[in-house]
Amino acid sequence: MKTVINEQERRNFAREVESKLHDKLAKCYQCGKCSAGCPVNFEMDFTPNQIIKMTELGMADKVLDSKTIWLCVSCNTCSTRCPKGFEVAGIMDVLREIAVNRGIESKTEKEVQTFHEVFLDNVKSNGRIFELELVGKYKLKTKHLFRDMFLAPKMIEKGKLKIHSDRVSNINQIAKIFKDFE
Amino acid sequence: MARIGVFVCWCGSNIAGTVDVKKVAEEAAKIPGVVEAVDYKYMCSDPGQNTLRKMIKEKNLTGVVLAACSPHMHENTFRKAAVKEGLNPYFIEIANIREQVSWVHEDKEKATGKAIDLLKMMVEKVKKNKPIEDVRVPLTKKALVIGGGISGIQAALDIANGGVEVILVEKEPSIGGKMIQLDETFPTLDCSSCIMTPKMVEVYQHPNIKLYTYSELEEVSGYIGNFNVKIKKKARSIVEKDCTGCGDCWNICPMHKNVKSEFNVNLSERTAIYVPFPQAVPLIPVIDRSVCLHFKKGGKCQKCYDACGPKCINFDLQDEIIEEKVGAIVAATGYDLMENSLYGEYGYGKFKDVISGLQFERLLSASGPTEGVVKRPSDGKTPETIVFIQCVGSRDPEKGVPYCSKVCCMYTAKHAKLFAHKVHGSQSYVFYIDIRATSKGYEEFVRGTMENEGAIYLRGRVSKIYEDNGKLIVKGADTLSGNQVEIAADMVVLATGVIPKKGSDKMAQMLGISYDKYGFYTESHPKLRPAESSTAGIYLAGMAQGPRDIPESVVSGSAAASKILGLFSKSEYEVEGTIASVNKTTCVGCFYCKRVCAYSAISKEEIKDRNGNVLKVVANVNSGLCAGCGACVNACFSKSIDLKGYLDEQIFAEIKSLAV
Amino acid sequence: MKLAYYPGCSLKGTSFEYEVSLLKILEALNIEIQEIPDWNCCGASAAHSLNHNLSVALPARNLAIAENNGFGEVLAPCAACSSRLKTAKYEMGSDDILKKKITDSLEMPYSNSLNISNMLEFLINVAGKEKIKSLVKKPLSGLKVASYYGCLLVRPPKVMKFDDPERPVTMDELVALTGAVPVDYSYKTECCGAINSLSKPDVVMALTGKILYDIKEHGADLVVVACPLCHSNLDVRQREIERKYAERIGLPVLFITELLGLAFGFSPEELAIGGHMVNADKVLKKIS
Amino acid sequence: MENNIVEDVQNAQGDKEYPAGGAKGEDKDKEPRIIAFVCNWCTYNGADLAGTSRMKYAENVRVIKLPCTGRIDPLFVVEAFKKGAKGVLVSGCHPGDCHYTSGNYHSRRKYTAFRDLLSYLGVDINRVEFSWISASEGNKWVSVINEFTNKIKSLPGSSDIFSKK
Amino acid sequence: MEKMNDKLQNIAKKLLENKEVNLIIGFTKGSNPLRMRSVFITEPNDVSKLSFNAHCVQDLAVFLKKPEVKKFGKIGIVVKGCDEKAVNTLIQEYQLSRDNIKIIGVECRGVVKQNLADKGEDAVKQSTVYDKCLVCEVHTPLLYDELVESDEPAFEINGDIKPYAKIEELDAMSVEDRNMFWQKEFEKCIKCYACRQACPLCYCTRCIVEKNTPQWIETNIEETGNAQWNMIRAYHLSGRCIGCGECERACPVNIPLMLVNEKMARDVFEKFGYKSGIDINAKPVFGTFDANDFNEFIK
Repeated sequence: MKTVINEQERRNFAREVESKLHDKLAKCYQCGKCSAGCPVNFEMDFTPNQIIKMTELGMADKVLDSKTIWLCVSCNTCSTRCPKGFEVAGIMDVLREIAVNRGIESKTEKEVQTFHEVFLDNVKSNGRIFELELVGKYKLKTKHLFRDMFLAPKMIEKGKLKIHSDRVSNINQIAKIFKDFE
Repeated sequence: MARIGVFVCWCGSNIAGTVDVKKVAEEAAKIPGVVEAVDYKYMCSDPGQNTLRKMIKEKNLTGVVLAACSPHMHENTFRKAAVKEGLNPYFIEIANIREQVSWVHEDKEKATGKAIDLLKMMVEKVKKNKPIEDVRVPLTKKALVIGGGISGIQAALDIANGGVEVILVEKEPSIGGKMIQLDETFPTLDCSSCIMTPKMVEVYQHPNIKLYTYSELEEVSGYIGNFNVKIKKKARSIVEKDCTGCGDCWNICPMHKNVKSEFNVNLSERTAIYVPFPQAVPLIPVIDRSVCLHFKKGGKCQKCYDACGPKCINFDLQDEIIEEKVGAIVAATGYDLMENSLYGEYGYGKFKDVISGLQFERLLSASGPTEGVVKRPSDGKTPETIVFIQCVGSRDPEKGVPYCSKVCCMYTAKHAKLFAHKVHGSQSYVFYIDIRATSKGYEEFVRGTMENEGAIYLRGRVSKIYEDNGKLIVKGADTLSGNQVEIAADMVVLATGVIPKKGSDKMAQMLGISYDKYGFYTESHPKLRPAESSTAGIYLAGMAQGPRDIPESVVSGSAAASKILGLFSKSEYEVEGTIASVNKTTCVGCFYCKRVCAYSAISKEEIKDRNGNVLKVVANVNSGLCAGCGACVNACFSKSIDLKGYLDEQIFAEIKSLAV
Repeated sequence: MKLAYYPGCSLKGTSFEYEVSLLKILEALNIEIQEIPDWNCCGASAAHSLNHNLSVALPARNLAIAENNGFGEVLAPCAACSSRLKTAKYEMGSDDILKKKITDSLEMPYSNSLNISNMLEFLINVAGKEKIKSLVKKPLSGLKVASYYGCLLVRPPKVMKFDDPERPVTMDELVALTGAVPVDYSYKTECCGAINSLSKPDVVMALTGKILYDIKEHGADLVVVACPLCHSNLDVRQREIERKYAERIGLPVLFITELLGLAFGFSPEELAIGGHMVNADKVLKKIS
Repeated sequence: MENNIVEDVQNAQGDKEYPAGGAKGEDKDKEPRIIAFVCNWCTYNGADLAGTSRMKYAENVRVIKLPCTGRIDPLFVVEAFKKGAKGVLVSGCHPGDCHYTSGNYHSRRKYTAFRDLLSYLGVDINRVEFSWISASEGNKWVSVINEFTNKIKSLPGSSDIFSKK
Repeated sequence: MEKMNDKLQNIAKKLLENKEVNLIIGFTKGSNPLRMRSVFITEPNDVSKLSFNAHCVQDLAVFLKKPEVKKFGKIGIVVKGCDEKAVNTLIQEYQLSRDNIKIIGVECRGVVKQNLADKGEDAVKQSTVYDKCLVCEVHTPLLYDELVESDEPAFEINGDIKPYAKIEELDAMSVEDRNMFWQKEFEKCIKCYACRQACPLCYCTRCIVEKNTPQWIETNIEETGNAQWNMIRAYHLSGRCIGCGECERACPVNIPLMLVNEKMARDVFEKFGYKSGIDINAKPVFGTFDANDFNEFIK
């Protein structure tokens, strides 16, 4: 578990995260309240407070390839209870974004990453979510073709899955938003 | 016409080595108004001072300038010498040609030139000097102590033992403060009441102490040596002098349910007529009119009245206002604990077995609601596992306060220790962030709790508490192992942070002392004047200043007392005469001066005509309070306020002397 | 004031029951709403997970359209949508540069003035408790109802500014108005894991299972929610959870609008309660 | 010992003539006059410390002592300029250390606005310097004086609205 | 307009009749219809003199500092939003008691520049009003006892005219150029003190310029003294000036005084987040401090 700190890299990474987060990593005093209340902590490889410290120490490789950042369900329990008002959930967003920008594919939590990507593709092409297409594409990409399969017929029967998509009519504007911010 | 004498000191070679002192004296003699200019080897020596005195007398000098070392060295020496010849001491000015010239410059020519400049500045200044009389303030040698907790008690006793009269005002029906609610005290584990009650009794019996309990400060005016205070003595409904404290009244009171005992922090009930605890001082009950049936039901119930042998219950008693004049005040108003209900995630108020540290003290105490047996408030069962959570509200800028409450680490360690002593085979878990145990014997104490009593310390906070089948499921983090832990506890004790007593900001405003953003009173200087408030004559003690433990509170009480005894050792209080004064003719009453005055030394004064009609309102400087900083002078647009000794005119003269 | 309605994708798809019941009770309350013209997906959790700016820009388009159509108040019944809209408003309110970038991209003027309400806020503030109470024709006496708030209605408090984040009461108050008995339990604001429903089903089932079994233990007859994602996890995945933990739950999960609808006297059919995966018939017999 | 000193002094005095009034005379353009308004408790003591430590610094500064930064009226700066000072230094206790608790805070506010005003009216703001120098910062006093003196010397001989034509 | 005048007169009448005030200071039509002047009314029957229009330029709050006016005790005053801020500041600075003043606020849509009005200009638009009207945030007064709403529409601002544009220009100049600019302006000063007389906030009974021990400001008419006078006045108004522009209007030699006052107001707001005349209970910016105040210029 030894880490040799490279000062320049440490600063660069910490600064990048801080500027995107609009918050200071040094605010965290490692009380662990975020980790204690995290509902998905049991699956994580690093606790949220460890992620914060590791980011401060510039351990970009470990942090950006951690399970933690993809397992976070953005429930905001951590940020809400943080005694220092640190954006704990926010740093997970920032780290995910940096990971994607750096082209890092999560080794362990590929599904989560893929789901988000497929979801955004769906928004990009329709402006709204077409659930059947979303599920289909996701399953095709992850090859989890049969997972949850038993739910589908009943959902269609109940009218929960629509066969046709509802598109935004001014789809050009959606395309522009994606172009401007992607 | 000014008659200025100039004395240039050589300071051996210290000055004369770099500055041509003869030349300086020669140049000085040419300045208009200078009647004599001499140089001398050591001006501060006896012969030097004698030369000065002789010259003042012979030449009938109206002002003296010494070109010598820093005024911080010998200004006083020369002033004293001048006074002996009948010259007002403020007619002595010093041109600092040693620290500012000879010691810091090497070029003799330039150094001499600068020395002449500095001398000229002072000559011009002294020409504009005016005599200043130091202000003498009479002292009323009586002290007021606000707050009857341990620090207030200590202050009162020390002052009283020094032979000075003390008035002690306590808001609650009994003195004793928070300390009397504690069980045993860290790190020695001596019982709080055992060491506290003798002191309380001593206060009660002391011939120099006048005790007003169930009383509040209503108004304060005046200044050091001369405060006028009004104390509201709330109606106890008891004729105090007749009461024997026998208890017949509170034993018969029918209101013995639903009124929570403040002393036992809501863990037990009390009657409507009650003493807060059996060792109360004075042992005189009080009727809580908000719950008493007599007051609520239109006088129907008077069971206590009937039971009272000496017939000292009087339902008609009213609040009384008592006026006192005192010379000094100690503000020892103490502290409160933070509201635990801020933390919804901990379920305080929802789960009966989540309690505060002070409640746990009461459960441990032999005089408490369970007579010292640790029992759960929910079902009376003895808990086997207790989780202690530190830093509840402390170090939490989001929901609580950012500062450390200082005592929680220690009292939690004490709680865990006492719990282990009382319940064999029990287990404590303590969630902490850092352990702060820095006084004598403290670190050893905490280590003992871990190593000898088996308390398990986990470094991390608790996020949430659930109830499950009569157990409290505590979900916390252990950041050292990097794990999320769940502990099934029987009871949870929150180490709640310390905040200033409710209303301490109002109290500070009434006293005219400054306080920080939390409401803690601020010291005059954080290091060198920790016992003094920002206002002369008002001293601070105890937790009202900030979190501190019992020994520190006692020390601060004694410190305040010794300051007051020192103050009262003189017959009058002397203030340097270099204070602000107002030109009331031109003052227009905008009171910017009042706004910037850190000493509340400026008040509004009404100027009236013969018929008593207010013509205008102007600023007035209270010489007892003014510290002479001059901030008011800067604040004044019309230049209607000036600072004696540093008049605008004098500063201008100094600048002008430098005109190039 | 004109009230804008932002349905979001779920209400037009998997949670159509929510919209049906919502429209019914608004009709009863005599409140008129208008769908934001040509609204788009708020980006839900995917956008903020991958691209912060996009996560503000997508909801901003809806807000800008609503504002330019003269609306002052938006109802976003989906807790996730309301959270994204509120977050977008918050972010643009605190980051002028981002706001400018977004308005430039949208090519629409935008002043960030709209008030955004989630379903519960809307019912309490716009409809009002008095009015709701007055419309209760068929009190649901005897029914024990657990309110499940989840995350997005209350967290983070500085953005949502709604109820107590640790001990919320709004939904319980609404339940009480219907004559049903609110049931208190431990996991009211615990997360169901919604956003990873498809990608981490095991995790989600563990989280959702904990909540459902706790509600069951506290003796509730049914659960009410105000979020389609919560509903999906609690309702759609309930059978699977029962199978995984081999213990029956059988808790119907209703939208708060459906519960109010029942109390207002609408039939389960009118409220599309049949659209749920867990059958509510048995429980509803208790009140009929 | 003492004799030596006296001798030294006498030798040093010699017959040299010093220009009357010190820095006056033809050198005055080369050696700009700097007036320092300092508080009695921190900066004045800091300057004394520089002296007792025998640190050396530029001779240009003339110190005017006031009780507190709170007493140093911004208008003194104007007066100093009018009387020919090329630079003005204002120095007092660090924030939080004011002997009178808040004098420096009040002054800081005023000087913030006053500087803006001066600059806006065409006064080279480089000519006014502010510093917090504590009683223990003799070295800081020296460096502030030296740096400020150098800065003043480097400034073009600009005129300002307060100097007579 | 007529509706406004009616309402104004009714309010004034009621206040006088009920003895709520002893004097009302307001506007009345002058000899020239495009010049409004001040009027002092003590009799309910005289209220018909009261009138308001876009030529009511003067800040009547200036009269509140006069002893002749103070004598009346309870006073009612007609104020536009900008002028009302002067009333607020006077209350803040204890020159006026809130209990003794009835503020009759008029909603103002902007006032026409006097020089244009004198040429017959009557229309309120961005090219005819004072710069202060272009930056005005208080078309409706902040504090009032009675309010007379305007029945005129707000004029349009399309950004073509940049109010106080010279400030940015000056900011961008070199120190020497700024020095030149102001030297030229202050050269004109004849020390008539009209600026001071017109200012509602210059209420000192003995002005600093009249103090001679020491002499803060040279009284003879020479540039140094002139510059010093103008700079000290600006310094004394920093954080206080409410931007009514009366000083500049009163200046017989047309020194652009508002360029200084407006600049200082902007700086004070930027550095301390304070705007003057907004809140009668606020602490004046130079009567208080914050431990975290701007510190960057201090070594």
